[in-house]
Amino acid sequence: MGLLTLIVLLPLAGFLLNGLLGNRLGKGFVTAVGCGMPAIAFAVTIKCFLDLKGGGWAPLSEVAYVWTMVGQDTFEVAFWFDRLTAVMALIVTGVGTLIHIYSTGYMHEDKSYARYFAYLNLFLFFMLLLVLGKSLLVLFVGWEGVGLASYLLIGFWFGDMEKAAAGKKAFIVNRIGDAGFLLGMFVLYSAVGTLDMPKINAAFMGTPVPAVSASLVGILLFIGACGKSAQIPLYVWLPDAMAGPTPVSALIHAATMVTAGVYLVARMSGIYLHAPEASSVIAAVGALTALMAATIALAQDDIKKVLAYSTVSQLGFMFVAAGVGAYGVAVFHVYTHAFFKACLFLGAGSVIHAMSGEQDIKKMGGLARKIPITFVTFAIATAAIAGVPPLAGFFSKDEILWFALASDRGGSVLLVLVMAFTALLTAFYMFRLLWLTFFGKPRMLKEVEHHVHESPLSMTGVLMVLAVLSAVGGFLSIPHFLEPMVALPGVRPGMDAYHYWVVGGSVAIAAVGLGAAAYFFGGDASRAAAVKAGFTGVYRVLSNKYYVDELYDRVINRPLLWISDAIFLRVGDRFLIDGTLNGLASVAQRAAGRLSRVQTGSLHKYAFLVLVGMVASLVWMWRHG
Amino acid sequence: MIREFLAHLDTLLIWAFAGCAFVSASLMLVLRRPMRVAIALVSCMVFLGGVYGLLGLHFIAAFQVLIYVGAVMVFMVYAIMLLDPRDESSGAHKYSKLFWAGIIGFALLAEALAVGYWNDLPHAPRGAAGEPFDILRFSEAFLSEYWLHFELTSVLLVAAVVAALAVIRENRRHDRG
Amino acid sequence: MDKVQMLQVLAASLFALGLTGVIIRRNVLVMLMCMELMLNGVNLSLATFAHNMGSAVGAVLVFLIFVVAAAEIAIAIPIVLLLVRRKRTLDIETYTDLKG
Amino acid sequence: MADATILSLVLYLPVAGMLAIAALPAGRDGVVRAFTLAVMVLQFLLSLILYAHFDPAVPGLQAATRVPWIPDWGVNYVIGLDGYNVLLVILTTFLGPLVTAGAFSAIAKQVKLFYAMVFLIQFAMLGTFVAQDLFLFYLFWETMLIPMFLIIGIWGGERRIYATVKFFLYTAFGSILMLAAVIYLVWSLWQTTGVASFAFADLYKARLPLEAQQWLLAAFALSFAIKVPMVPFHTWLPDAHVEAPTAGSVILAGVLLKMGTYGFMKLGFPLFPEATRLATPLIAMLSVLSIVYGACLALVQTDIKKIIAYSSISHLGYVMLGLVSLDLLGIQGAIMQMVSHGLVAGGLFLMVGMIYERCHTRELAAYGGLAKVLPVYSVFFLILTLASVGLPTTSGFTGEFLVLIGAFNAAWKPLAGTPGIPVWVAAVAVSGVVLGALYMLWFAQRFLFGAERVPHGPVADLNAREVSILAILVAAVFWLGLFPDGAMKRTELAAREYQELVAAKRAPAATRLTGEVPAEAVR
Amino acid sequence: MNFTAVSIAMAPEHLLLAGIVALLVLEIVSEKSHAALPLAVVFTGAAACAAAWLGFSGWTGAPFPGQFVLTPPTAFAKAIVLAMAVPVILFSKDDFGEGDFYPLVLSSLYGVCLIASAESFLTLFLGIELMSIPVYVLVLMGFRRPESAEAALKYLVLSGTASAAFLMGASLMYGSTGSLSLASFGAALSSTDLLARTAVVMVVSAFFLKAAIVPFHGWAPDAYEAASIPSTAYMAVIVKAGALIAAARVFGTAHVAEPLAGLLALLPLVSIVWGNLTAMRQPGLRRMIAYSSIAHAGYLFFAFLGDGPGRFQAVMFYLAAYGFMNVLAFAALPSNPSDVERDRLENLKGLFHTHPFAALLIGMAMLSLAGIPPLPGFIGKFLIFKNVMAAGYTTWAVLGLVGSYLGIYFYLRVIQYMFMSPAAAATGHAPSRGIAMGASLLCLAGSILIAIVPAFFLARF
Repeated sequence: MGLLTLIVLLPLAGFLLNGLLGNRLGKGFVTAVGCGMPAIAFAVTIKCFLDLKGGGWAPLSEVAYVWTMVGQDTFEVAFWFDRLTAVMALIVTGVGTLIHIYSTGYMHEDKSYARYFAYLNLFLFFMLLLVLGKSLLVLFVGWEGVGLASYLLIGFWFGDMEKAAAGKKAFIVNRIGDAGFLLGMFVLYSAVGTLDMPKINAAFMGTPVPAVSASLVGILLFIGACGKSAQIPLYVWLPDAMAGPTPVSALIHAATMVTAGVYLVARMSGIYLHAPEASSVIAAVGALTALMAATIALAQDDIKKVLAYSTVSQLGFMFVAAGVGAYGVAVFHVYTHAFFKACLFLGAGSVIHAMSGEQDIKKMGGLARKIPITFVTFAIATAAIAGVPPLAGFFSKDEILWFALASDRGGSVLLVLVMAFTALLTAFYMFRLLWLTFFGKPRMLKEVEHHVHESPLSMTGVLMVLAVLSAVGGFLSIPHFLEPMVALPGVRPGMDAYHYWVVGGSVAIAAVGLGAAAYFFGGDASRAAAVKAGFTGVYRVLSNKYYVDELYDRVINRPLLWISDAIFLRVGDRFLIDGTLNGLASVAQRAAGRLSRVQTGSLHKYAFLVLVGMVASLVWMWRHG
Repeated sequence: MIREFLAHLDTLLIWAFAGCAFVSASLMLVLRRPMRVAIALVSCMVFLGGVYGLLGLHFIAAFQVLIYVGAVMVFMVYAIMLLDPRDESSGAHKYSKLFWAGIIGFALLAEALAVGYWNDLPHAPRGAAGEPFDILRFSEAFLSEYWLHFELTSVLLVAAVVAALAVIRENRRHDRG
Repeated sequence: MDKVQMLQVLAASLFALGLTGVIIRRNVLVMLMCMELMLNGVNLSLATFAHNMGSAVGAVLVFLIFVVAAAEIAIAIPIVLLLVRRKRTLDIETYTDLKG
Repeated sequence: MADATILSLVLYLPVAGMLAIAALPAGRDGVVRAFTLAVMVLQFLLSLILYAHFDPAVPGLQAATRVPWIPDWGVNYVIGLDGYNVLLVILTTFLGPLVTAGAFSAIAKQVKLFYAMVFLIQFAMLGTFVAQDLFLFYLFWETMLIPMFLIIGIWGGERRIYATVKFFLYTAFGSILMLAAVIYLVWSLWQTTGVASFAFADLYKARLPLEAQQWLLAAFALSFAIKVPMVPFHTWLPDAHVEAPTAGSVILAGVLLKMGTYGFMKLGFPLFPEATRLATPLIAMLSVLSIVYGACLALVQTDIKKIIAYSSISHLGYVMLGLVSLDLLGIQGAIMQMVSHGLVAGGLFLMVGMIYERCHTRELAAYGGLAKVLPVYSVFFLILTLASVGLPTTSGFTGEFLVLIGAFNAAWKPLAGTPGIPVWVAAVAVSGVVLGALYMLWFAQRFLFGAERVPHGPVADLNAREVSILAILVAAVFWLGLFPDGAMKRTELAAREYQELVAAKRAPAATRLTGEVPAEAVR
Repeated sequence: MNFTAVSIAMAPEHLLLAGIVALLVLEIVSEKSHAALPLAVVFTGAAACAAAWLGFSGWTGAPFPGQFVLTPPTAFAKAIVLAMAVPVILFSKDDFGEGDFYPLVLSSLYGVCLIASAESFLTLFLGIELMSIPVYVLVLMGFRRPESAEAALKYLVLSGTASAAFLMGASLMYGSTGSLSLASFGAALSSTDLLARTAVVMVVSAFFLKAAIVPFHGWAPDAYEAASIPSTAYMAVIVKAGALIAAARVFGTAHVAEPLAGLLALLPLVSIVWGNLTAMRQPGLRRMIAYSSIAHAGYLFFAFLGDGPGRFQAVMFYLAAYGFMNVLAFAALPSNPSDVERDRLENLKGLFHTHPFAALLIGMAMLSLAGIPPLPGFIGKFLIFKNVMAAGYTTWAVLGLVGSYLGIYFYLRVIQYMFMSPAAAATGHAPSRGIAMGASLLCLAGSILIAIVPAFFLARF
């Protein structure tokens, strides 16, 4: 069994052990297995990375086994390890491990501790399957699997219908995306005749290009990506997904799973390079999502909701990058985002932990002094996401803005302006969050305030590590690392001059955002209140997330139920089909009644019938002569 | 002239007998009292016997008179005498509801049956007629070729007797309980 | 029309008359007699044919019919007796207990 | 021991069991149960031998037995295994013991008759699958009605009479027309080739004018479509499922419905290729209609069993789609989907039965939060639910995935000489994936999660017997999901042959027929 | 005409006759004796064996040329009918412990045998009468209920009408072809002149009357209902068999052409539908069976559409399958002091709980009559419709099958009552006598044989 397979199987083993034996063998065992497996997986991944390097970056590939073979069509479970995979795998295992460790502290009191770690390991297993898979089939297996894991983890506290419903919503919305993904896969298969991603890319790179519209395939696959990576119109599940435990939000809904869509697009770049229409769709959707989510984030008071929307918004950034052909940059942002967003979520977790479950930033404030480590790390991460140089976020976001402007694959001024504005909003609401949570006077209840305490080392340690990473992560330039695999797009003629403008601009944006937040939320909340009073209407719309959920409910949910119930069930089944059949039955019954009334018991009648019979037969006989 | 008349006498008689038979047969449907009906039937049978005789089938004529009139009808008359007094309805309504239907049926059936005769009735050589049917020839054929049926009729009569006895027995049981 | 045809028609009408009698007369005994009438019609037809083509078979069948007719009456009368004992009437329309 | 003997043994064990049960003294229910289980297990083990000995590389019949039966009609007693039926036979024998064990506590009255009927239906179903002679096939096909009629009618719910009569009359109507078609088919074979034979192998060679083919296909299809059931011939299914006792539902969903799809695959389509090729788009549309329609109806049911019943309609839509795709992947997928649905739906019905035994209601509204009360139960239930949704690594995925790929192949590049499937039809079929998730998860959520609501609670979690039943089932589900290759190898040749028969133009004049199974086919 | 030939060829008839005589003697010497039943069984069985033996030995001959012929098929036909009669006699013990039942049955059987090997209309006529006359009395025998006399009269009158029609037809045929041999009927079938056709119609309608085909069926339900169970069984099975065999003899292997074919398809189809529909509403088993037997007569006459030798084969096979199961149904019916209550379907409710074995047997019989595989009824139906299609009457065959579908429901209803309903309160059913069980087992054995080795029976006709 090769190393790649091992990477995948380790978390699975963790899942099985914890799932089957966890409850019997106690917390210690669970912790050991739960954290140990990912850690080992991380180590093995590093080993693979070194091998990759040692092998002159020639992709590693190994076949686990043949899933099935029909005629000449072979579906095998094979793994593939190249630069892109390396980055993703490292993020997944690395961050994953950290979050596992963090969870040991965070979930310590929870009575279904074992189940939690089992699910978490299950998630890692599928995520790695997704990342390492060589063929779309394996990728899809992971793709669905992570969906399942997130379903289970979001609904982890299923006693509460809200949370269970959130899990279901996540799964179903994802399924809608997956349907698109499947369609894309099938079209691809019947066109190219294989699901092997390297082969597919090669096929599209080479000549003749397969006889299928790359844009069609691209868009279909992107629908899948939309589902997984929470883009318009399928983003609605992510905010609700915050119902899960905070580490889960950090791992699944910030660092890893939600970026799978970006990974898919980057992985399938071969197709998208031939699908300008699809690419521009991606860019447009990304930009729109980014903007919309950012605006919504302005008006959210739940600390996790803010982060959730910012995640959606950041994913938008990534897709813009992918849309303009800068796949490396997109992955770069995935990479940086993994660090600072994980850090933010975990920090939020630590805050919630300290606030004994309170999530409303309106009821916080002045926590900086009480939980310093959390504060510092959170601040660093905030700065990073806001794009304050030289933190990680700055580099990736700057690159995105640059290519949004300059890429010869659909970069444009409009795009860059939208993104810049979004970046500004980002900086603003993130600092707002920071301020409301950590500065100002405490607004929480007294007894809560007493209990406020710094989290255990298992959590703070992780926070510090992530903070460091989100601080320095940016210096390792992923795009150039990936260059040999996915080239960056060319620069439109005459754009080079503007590079420094963009850099300066993004710095300025961060500063402005910071300043504005400080201005509005620094002192007492009066200024903010004034603004809010100014724009009540807008504020309501924003705080209600543009009423999208309600819209979907009215446009999709209810009609579907109505058709099923009123048309199919009542008209179709009961009236048309069963109605007809019962009608026939009763006709037969009535006929039976009529006929048996012929039998009056009168011999005369019987004899007459005989006479009639004879005459009729005779007539019949010589009529048909 | 007389001779010609005598030459055609048998034909005339047949026509006459047939007519009388038909009339008495139709009377059976009209007369109310069973006894009268019985008498009508008897006369019809007798006329038919006459027809047989004129056709030269003397023994059939004989049997017609012996078995039918002699046995069957006498039995029937007894039955009538036995049962008619007990009939409390005493033929209050002579006809069933199906009277007209029956009449129309009669017309149709008679017509339907008769149709065959108009078209395809074979006209066999007259010469042969009546010739094999002196009683001697017949009984000889009967006992040589058809004695099987002779035997069988005896079986049938046995069965009939047993059956009749059984019914009588039922009658008796009916009396008891 | 010639003699044979006439006799056949007579036979047919006797048969039909008999059947009609069974249909329209209510008195059981009369119905039985009508059955006899039908058989007479048959006999006439057979006899005429026998005479017409000069073969004995028809006559033999006539003979058999005599016997069978006698047998049937011999059974029918006691049955009627049973009926009358119960309902004290010969009107067949009253014997309609079995129906449906 | 020769395979042929084993096959006959497998087929006739149930009959022996039935007679033995009849001989057992009344009132010894425990003995009856144990005995039945023992026989069923034995039968399963024997069938495993068959499965192991089954040679994927050999076309045609294996382990065949052939005895002339009614020579002057050309009726022979021919049974044997081939790629078409091998999996279904295993499925049947596999579900047998589970059903038996599952009914231990559920069936309290007339235990003897019950297990006798289970044996009888087992016999009939196996016979239908292994029969290689149309007359024999029809006998078994119809025989199956009798025990099912009694099982639903005697041990069923309140409206059991209505349900069972509906079931019987519905199915019988199809069969009557099929009978007419069978007679006509054989007669015309005899007319064209001078050979009276009911052997499938010969009937495949019958050359019929297109019009006749269409009529006959219609008759066969009606009968099979009712059994499958395909919308709009499905309304017997929900009633039958709801009213039937658990064992009945399991058999019904597990194996009985497969008889319909098997019939299509083995007879309906191959016998009338030209007509089938003409009808392909229509049938594809009906299949997709079934998929969507079933899913939508499952969405609005309030009765647990009805949800699963309608989901069956939806899932078998996939099977039909795969069959008409005439694409190797699709056909293989269809076969896998048959087996998978047998396992999953069967399992779900078993679980519903288990909860029903405890809480005595099938109203979904009455339940909630079972995951807290019955953790083990909930885990199994969730697994089966996800398998039914077609989550990768479960058998459900294998079937759906291959069927859909096949459908798209048929849509983009249909086999030469076949009309293929309209693209939009294939696309709509994919929507079943979403709808499936919709109703199953909605169901699971209301059932397992949320606030605790347990009628007649508190109730005990699954006992060892039930756990072992479900564990076996789930293991099979995952096995077929992760390693389907072994099974699919065995069916591949059959799938090819089916494809050949339906898609390929026939050899001009039917070659001289032998009136029996070709020698080379028997091994 | 040599004597041995006669005695061999007519062995079954002779045995029956001997039985009749013996029974009468017994009757005379002792008033109440229990030897009657065994005696009847023995002689009937012996006759059956003799017939079977004649058949197997392939004995062929015509002791009375042109009147009486014996060929293996006819011999087997006799054997089957007599075999079916044995269980009827057996389970009649409850109703007719002593008395004239047995001689009557035997003489009626004698008639059937005569029909089977009749070669001329004279023999045939005597056979038919000999078969029917005792049955008039069987209907009212035991006189369990006052209506039975009425039923007997109805049956007698209509059946007498049938004989008259039959004779009329014979006479007309005699007129047109000049002979009374069955062969000449075949000639009449093919001839187009109206006299012959009229003859054919009269004969056919006589058969319709005897076999109860709509609209000639009026007598059947009443007679079946009023008769006591064994007599009903006898009528439903053996009298019907007699009528059908007679028809088969008359039609021989002659081809049936339009317009007669139309007639032979239409009226049976009507009676299939009519019988099956009307049976749905019947409260009593006997009346229900009566209507079902009307439908079955329809199937049987369908067989006449088919050509040639297959015709007799189909009729006989169907009769065997149908007959055994029908007798089985009646034999298994638990006895009951009240003749009316005995077969009320209401009283069959929950029969499985009180008399499981009987319920199983009746259920099997019902399914077989409904033509559900693998029971023999199905094979018979299959054979008939196969012939019909082979003769090219596809549409008629399909219609007939659909008509037969209508019949399934009421058979199911009986099963539903017996198995799926709670036991009816105090039906007064007594556990069936061992002898009745024996009778039903006999039928069961016969049916199973037919189902398992149909080829064997098919080869015999």
